[in-house]
Amino acid sequence: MPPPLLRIENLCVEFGPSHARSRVIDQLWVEIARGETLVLVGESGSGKSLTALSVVRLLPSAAHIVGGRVYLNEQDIFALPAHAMSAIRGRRIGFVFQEPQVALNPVMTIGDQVGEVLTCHLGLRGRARRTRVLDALAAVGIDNPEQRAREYPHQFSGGMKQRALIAIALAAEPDLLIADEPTTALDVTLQAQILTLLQTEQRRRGMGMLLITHDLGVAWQVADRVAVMQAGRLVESAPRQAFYAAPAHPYSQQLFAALPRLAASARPPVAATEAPLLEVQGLSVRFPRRWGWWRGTPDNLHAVEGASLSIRRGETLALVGESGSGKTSMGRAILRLLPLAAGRVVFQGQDLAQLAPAALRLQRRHLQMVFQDPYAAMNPRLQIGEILQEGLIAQQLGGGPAERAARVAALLSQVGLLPAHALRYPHEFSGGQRQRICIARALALAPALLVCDEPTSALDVSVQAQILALLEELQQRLGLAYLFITHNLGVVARVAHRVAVMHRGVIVEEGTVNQVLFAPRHPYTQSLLAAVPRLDVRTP
Amino acid sequence: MPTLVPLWSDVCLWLLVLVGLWYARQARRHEPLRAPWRAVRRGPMALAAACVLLVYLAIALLDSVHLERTTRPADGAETAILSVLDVLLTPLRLGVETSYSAPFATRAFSQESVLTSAGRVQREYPRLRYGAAHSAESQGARARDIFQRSATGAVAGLALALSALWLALPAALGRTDRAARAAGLTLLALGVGGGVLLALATRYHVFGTDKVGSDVFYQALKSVRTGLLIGTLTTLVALPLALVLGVAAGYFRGFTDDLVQYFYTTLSAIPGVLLVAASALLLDAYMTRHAEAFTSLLARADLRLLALCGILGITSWTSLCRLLRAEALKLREMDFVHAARALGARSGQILRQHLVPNVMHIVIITTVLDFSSLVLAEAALTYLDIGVDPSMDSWGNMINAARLELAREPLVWWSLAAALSSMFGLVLAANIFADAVRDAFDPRQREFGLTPSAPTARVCE
Amino acid sequence: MRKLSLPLALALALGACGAEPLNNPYPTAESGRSILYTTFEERPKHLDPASSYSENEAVITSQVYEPLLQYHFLQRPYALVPLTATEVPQPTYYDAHDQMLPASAPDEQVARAVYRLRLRPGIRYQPHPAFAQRDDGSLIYHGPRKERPGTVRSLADFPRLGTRELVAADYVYQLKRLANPRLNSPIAGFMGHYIRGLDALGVVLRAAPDRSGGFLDLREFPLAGARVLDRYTFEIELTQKYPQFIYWLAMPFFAPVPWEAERFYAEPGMAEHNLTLDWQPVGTGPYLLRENNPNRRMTLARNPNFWRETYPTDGESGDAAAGLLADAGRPLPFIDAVHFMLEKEDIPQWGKFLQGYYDTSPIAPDGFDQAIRFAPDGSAELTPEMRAHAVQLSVATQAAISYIGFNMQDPVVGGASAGARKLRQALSIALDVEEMISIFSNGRGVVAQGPIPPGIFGYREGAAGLNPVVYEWRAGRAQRRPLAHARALLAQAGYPEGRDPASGEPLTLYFDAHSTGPDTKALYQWYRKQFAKLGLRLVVRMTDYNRFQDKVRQGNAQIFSWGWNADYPDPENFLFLLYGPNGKVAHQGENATNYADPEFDRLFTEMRALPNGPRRQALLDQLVTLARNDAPWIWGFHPQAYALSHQWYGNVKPHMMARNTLKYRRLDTTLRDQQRKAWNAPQWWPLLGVGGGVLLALGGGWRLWRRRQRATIA
Amino acid sequence: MSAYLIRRLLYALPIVLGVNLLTFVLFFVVNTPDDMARMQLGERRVTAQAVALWKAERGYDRPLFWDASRSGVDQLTDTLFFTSSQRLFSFDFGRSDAGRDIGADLRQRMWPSLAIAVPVLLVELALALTWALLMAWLRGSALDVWSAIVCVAMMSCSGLFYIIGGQWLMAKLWHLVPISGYGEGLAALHFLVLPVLVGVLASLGANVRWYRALFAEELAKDYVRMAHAKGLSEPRVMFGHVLRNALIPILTGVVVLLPSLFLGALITEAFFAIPGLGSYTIEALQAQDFAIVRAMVYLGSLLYIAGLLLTDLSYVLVDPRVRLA
Repeated sequence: MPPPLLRIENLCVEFGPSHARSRVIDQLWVEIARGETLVLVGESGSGKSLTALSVVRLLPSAAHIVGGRVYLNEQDIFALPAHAMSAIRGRRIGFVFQEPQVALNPVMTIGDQVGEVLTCHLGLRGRARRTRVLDALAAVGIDNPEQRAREYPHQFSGGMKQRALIAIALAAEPDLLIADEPTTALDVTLQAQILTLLQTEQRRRGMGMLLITHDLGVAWQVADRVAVMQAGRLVESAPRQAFYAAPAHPYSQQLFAALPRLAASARPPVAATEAPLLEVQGLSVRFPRRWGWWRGTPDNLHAVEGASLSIRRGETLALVGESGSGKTSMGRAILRLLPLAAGRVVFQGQDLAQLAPAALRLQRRHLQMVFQDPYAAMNPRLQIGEILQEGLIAQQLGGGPAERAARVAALLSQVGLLPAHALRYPHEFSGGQRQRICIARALALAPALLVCDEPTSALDVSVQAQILALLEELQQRLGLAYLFITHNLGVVARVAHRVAVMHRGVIVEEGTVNQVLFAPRHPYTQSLLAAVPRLDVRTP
Repeated sequence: MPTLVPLWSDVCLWLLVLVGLWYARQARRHEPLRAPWRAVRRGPMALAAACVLLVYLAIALLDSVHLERTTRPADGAETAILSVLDVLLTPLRLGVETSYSAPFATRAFSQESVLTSAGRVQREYPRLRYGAAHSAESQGARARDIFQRSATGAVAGLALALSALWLALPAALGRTDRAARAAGLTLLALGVGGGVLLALATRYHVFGTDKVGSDVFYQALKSVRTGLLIGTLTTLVALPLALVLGVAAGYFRGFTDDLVQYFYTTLSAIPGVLLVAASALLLDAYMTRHAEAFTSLLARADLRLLALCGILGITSWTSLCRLLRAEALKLREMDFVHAARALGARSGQILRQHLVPNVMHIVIITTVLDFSSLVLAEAALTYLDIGVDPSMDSWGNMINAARLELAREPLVWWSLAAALSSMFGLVLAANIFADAVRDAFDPRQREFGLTPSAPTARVCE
Repeated sequence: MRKLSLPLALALALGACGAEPLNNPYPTAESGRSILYTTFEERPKHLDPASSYSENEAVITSQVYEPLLQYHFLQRPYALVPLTATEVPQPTYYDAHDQMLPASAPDEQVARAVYRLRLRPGIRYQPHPAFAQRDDGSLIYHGPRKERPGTVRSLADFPRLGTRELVAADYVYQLKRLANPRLNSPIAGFMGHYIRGLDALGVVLRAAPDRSGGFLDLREFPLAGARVLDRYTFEIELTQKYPQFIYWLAMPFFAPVPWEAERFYAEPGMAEHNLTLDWQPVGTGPYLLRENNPNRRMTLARNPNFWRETYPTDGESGDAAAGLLADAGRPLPFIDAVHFMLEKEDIPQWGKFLQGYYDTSPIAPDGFDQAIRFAPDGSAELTPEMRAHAVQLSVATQAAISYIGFNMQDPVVGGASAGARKLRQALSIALDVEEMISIFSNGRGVVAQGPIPPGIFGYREGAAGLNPVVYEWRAGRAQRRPLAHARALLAQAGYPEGRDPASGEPLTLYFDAHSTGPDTKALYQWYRKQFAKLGLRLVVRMTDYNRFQDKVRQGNAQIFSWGWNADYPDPENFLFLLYGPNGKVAHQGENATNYADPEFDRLFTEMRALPNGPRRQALLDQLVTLARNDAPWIWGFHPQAYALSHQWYGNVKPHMMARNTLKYRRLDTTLRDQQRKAWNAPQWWPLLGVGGGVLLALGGGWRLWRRRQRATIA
Repeated sequence: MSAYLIRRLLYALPIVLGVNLLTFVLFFVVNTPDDMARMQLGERRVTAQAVALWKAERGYDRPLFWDASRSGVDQLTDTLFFTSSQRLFSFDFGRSDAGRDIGADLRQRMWPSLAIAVPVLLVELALALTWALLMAWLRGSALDVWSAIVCVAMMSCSGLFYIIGGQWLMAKLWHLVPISGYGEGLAALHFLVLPVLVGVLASLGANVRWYRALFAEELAKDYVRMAHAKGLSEPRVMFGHVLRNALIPILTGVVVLLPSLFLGALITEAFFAIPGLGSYTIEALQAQDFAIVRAMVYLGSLLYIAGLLLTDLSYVLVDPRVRLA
């Protein structure tokens, strides 16, 4: 058996200042063979990214390697002097980072950023270098490379940047490619393209590849072998088929269980007996790129254009679309957190768009919102109790302090937290708990409709499942209606009664879950569905 | 019986102390406020600097309780209104020689004509009236005396500092970590240094005397209050303006924003020094027209100081306002502000509850950062004759007076040295402390301790 | 700090190309030339002799313009000698019926006083474009002709220069200029009392067509009191007897101004570039103003057309021994050029003097100890360091007085009541002027016993000149009366122990002041100390200069510090400061305290018209006694001017009235260059030290970097 | 681009107007023309008539804002405020109260100010950048820590300290440079060494720390890690990537200062007798020559606005991401 391309032996990494160090990677053993793709899976904070950075010795200064060895082709990388590492990085190990938006130097042309690698490692200059740069760009699927090489990162779209990053990583023909969450920041359609690109290049060049992801779907698509990390330890490592057929470690099983699947919805549609709770007609939202008379004439960005939808009491309507499709603007416009350019928002028989500010304030108690990022949605300076009481005070509900405190306690237990938590501050809670608090805040005013804007996308899969369950339970108990905004089709299948698909500010398709997910009519919906990574294996 | 005569600036300073105490109380109760301060407290340098600042503050506070004696003092030279510090330092205050004398000198710096017993006029270096008056004039005796006194002072200071540590440290700091050790050492050093200085100052002029024979050490101590007042009260003036206008502009945008931006762009377009100069002239005019309102010199100087703070505040609120506006623009798009609006909260409530608390870190950072530059600005402005009243003890006045002394031969260096070093001590401590505060409050965590922002243009250079 | 190597290299390069000291502030080309370097602190506002009235302006105008008379350079007491005139004129008096009167005629009889003045022929103006003539005698640069250069920024843009002989009409022309309201002559109002028709001319000129910026030809307007008799002779006629008038004839107000110059500067485009008589004088004096850049320096250069004035051949006894007569009879001036450099700060000025870059220096109060110490007998002498530099010191008591005034209209300190007078007297005793001189003027002053300074007629030495209100004569010298005496006076004034009986509080007095520089704080602290000696409370009302002036003018001040510099060496010029009709508030005169005493005023008018003599002395004694007793001033002191100059600067004899003395001075430039080099050897070691430190730090950095590059993971 | 410029210039107009109004109120309402006249005419033998004349000569005898005795537009235009503003707007600074042409003085005194300010800026920039780069490069080392301490100490010294100390050491003790003064052309060189050195030292500490922080901020960015991951050597990363990005805020920070360099350094110029605009301002303040002060304020605000404009433009030049819309 040939020696492995990369061997990580007993890697231990600690983090933090000298007096308060914590171990973030503990006795990690990993091997990657030539031509093999190892996918390292784990939730946030499991130490998978630090593992990748340790291999190239680029840990942040707060992290320290306290033990272990890394061999590349049987060469001890850790024993090399610091300056010799530059001959390894880029040349022998290519590295693709997670955030293409910030990983490229903003003031350097793409061509130069690719060419730099060639000059540095292969000593190429002038015409030779230029040819290689264009080749490299063309190889990762960038059209018109002559033109593109002269452009700056900000002129590239997200997917193009990620391609450029891959071109840089591959430019000097490395033996090993490390890709750290290469698709997390991208929409599903782009994700599929990038994964395919990585896979083809890896196969073509016979490289080893270490791919890091939190998404089991992604792992399924590209992995030869899957390794699972939890809290700095490797808990399972197995070939792909074996892993997906029967994850051995309980943690792996837990991950699988929490994974939303693109499956037929089991939820019966809500009966159309009464008038819809909310009816939106011809809604448009425009953003002036500038404002004020002396700053020039407004130049509008059309975020939502003539969108219509309706929701009944107790119903969940999922609004699906990729980033920038206008779904968040739509949600906020319904709550009149954004000014409407046109359209009617009829809620409980009243057109919100026509309401005066005072009347609107009173009406607000019936419509509430849950935000995407539970970390930004709460004022860090307020205690949970104060946060939950804010609406009561603003709407002059809930009587005196004692009654309000009782209401807060009730709300907290409703979302599965303890009444004692009312005295704590947001930063003392985990992401999932915070999202529960946000839901509690929205429920404080006993609304009829909750607009949930990607309430789970910032959370790990296991937590995501809990939140979805909570929302479902609340709907059943309180008869809430949800406008559920998401990009994750797997989630849609689980929570929604009906689905509306949004593309470039326009609702392109609407129907029941089963209709849209399994018999899409609009080409955009079709392409969206085609790009979702599928785990076509038997679930345990 | 002495009665309390509060000057306006005293009132302001004590008010500020009360606000500080109130803030500390709030901070102790509210974890989000407390956490960054805990981070500040963990830095050894910061805590040591804080100790130094506290000593300066204590001096300023002692100097900010003014008493009036109703009984007529025996010595006619004594002015009626005195601060507690003046009373404590009575030997320094009254030990006035005729003119220059060097530190620890026994004789005056320059000759004077003296009538000898024979009735002849003679030029000689006269013996000082107060400086080293008790000790023999020989070199050895004086050195011995100085050593003995310093030793006594050091021991007394050490004892005092130790007892203070014994009482205060465990309670305030909880545990004896590195920072607490540094603070303890600083306190000990300050105690010993202060003890030695005070023990010597009663008998010697430790920093010499100035042109009219006043003790320079005493002047340097009195200047602390001026520097501190300028550094703090200015922010007090600038803060409400900047806070209200900046946050409102950022939150409401539109016309409010245009108006506020217009205001501060216009104000900051005017060169600061000229604005200060023009306003200083205005003040002079006012005082002349209302001369009867300022019966005592102290009240005049005091009002002028307050006015200077006001003027500096008006010229310096713009940069803070700009920062706050930018921050408010960011905050208004935060989800929790949207959430509050969705809950039906009024604008006023949103501003008060969500925006203002979340820009306070900027306010605190700016306040501590501006402090040192304001102390330095005072000296520069006083040099330009648009600073504090010439009758007021201030480092600017000391430097201004002392710069002529550099041309003397032999050099009269002590006045300048005393002013510069005591100012340096305060500014250095303030800078170090400000750094720690910024690191603790700035959400962008940085790699290392010292992370300044763009230096604001200094007034003088 | 690393870039210090740059100035180092620069300095080495500079040092290599000439043996000049590195810190020489002047161009290399100037070394060895006969140029006097001195300073000016504030830019002169007016150099037009009609409007210039300040000391710093006189330093320039006196070298450029020549009035009719001048003070003798060496003789003491000060004596007038002719300059452009052939002799010092004697007035002829006429009564109302045109009858000639004797010189001793009483004031009331004199209706006209006529001064006949005769000029030396052959005096010519400095070369100047205003005089440039064509062959036909017409002036080139007058009127819109082609010859005018296209762009005029300075006088150097005019290629052609010319000159003209000085004639009597030029003096008359200047007399008329005094009346020109546009020139705002500070003495127009004052002289209007005396010179016949001057006021009337002013009225006429005010009504004259206002050609803004244009030339108002004064030759067309007659002045009754000035008549040109022939090319070199003219008469000035006064409406009353005014013996002090001849002193005015020695001032630049009475210097000639050629009409061509005024016409020339009135051309369009001149005033915009500061080409006016105020900035570019045209005179007959020994020097001409070559460069007037008030932002940096003003340069005087030798006037090539200067008439052959010679160094005086007679002087005081002792002048010959002091070498002051070595140049007797030689043509003036001796120095080629004078550079006045702008120095706003004392320290640099003093430093440069010590380094030999200024030839003369006043003594800054804080350089004083370095330069002067007092001999056992109390007289000033140079310190050893100064003597090592062979610096010369000249001391002279100025014809000036610096005093503390009480506003006589103030209800507390003013008025003729006995109480107020005693209060003033008590304060006069308490305020220790000797200490003030010693602390704030480094002893450069003579305690004033009355308004008349030494060297002026009427001043009395010793016990005879003692002010008995404040001093007593003990042990052969004047001694300040004890504080107990002052306290007693205070009690008599109604303020026992300094308390106001009405309130029981200490009496509060107000000192009105304006900031005068770094010493201000110490000074007013000192004042408070003085008043506190009597248990009084003093509040210093500080304000800016404008408002301070305003307060005094409106009589709102209470106690203030004031001063006077004599216009001419006559007691009248001091006592008129106490003359009632000169009151500041009522008459906008120079009597700042508004003192008004009928007896004093009567005696003053009599004294004013008398020639110096026993009768005048007797009157002066009475006047002084009256003033001392009323004590409207705390008499303060007569400042002494201490001037330092280097050994290479010759013919130095202080003169407190004359300003046109630069022409007598002499320079030894060889000695100057030698000494400058000797005193200014540069010190290189600090730069090497700094450089070494930087290199060390960089070396450390380099080693650190290497170590980091070689690091492995253990 | 030109549309943008025009818009910015139009925006500047109300600001200039505001500045003008504010300074007018400060200088004419507070300090009345009578005060100025008395100040300028000197204290001896000044008559009320002379004051009136002085005021009339300068047009200061008109009412300040509103002339009720006139009719129509003249009520507004025949006032001190209107006429003096009108002159300022047409860049006619008029004559100083002492009678000199301010425009000519400004043109003359601008150069010495620049002769100090520009070298200070350049030397300072070079020195601070090098030092900060070294600190960032050797971050965390003793050199870094000690440099930071030295910088804080340097910041904590009063600017007056550098001036007084520098003059005393360099000129008086070591005879290396003239104590003060100024020369024309090349002769100015050795006069400039000390003021420039003082100017550099006075702000070096703060700038080094700022630059060091900018470098540290850039170093923490992902593209730097990316550059390392590419295998670039440390110097290449520093100069090719970090420096280039950090220079954007530094350069634009410098550009905003450029116009104000004309205004000179107040105290430095006064102390070293440099005949620049800084000392001009101080002299005017001390002499209460309000015509000059007003001109300087106006000039200062114009230059400030120019600085803002230049900053915007320089962003376009150095940062490919920014375009003017």
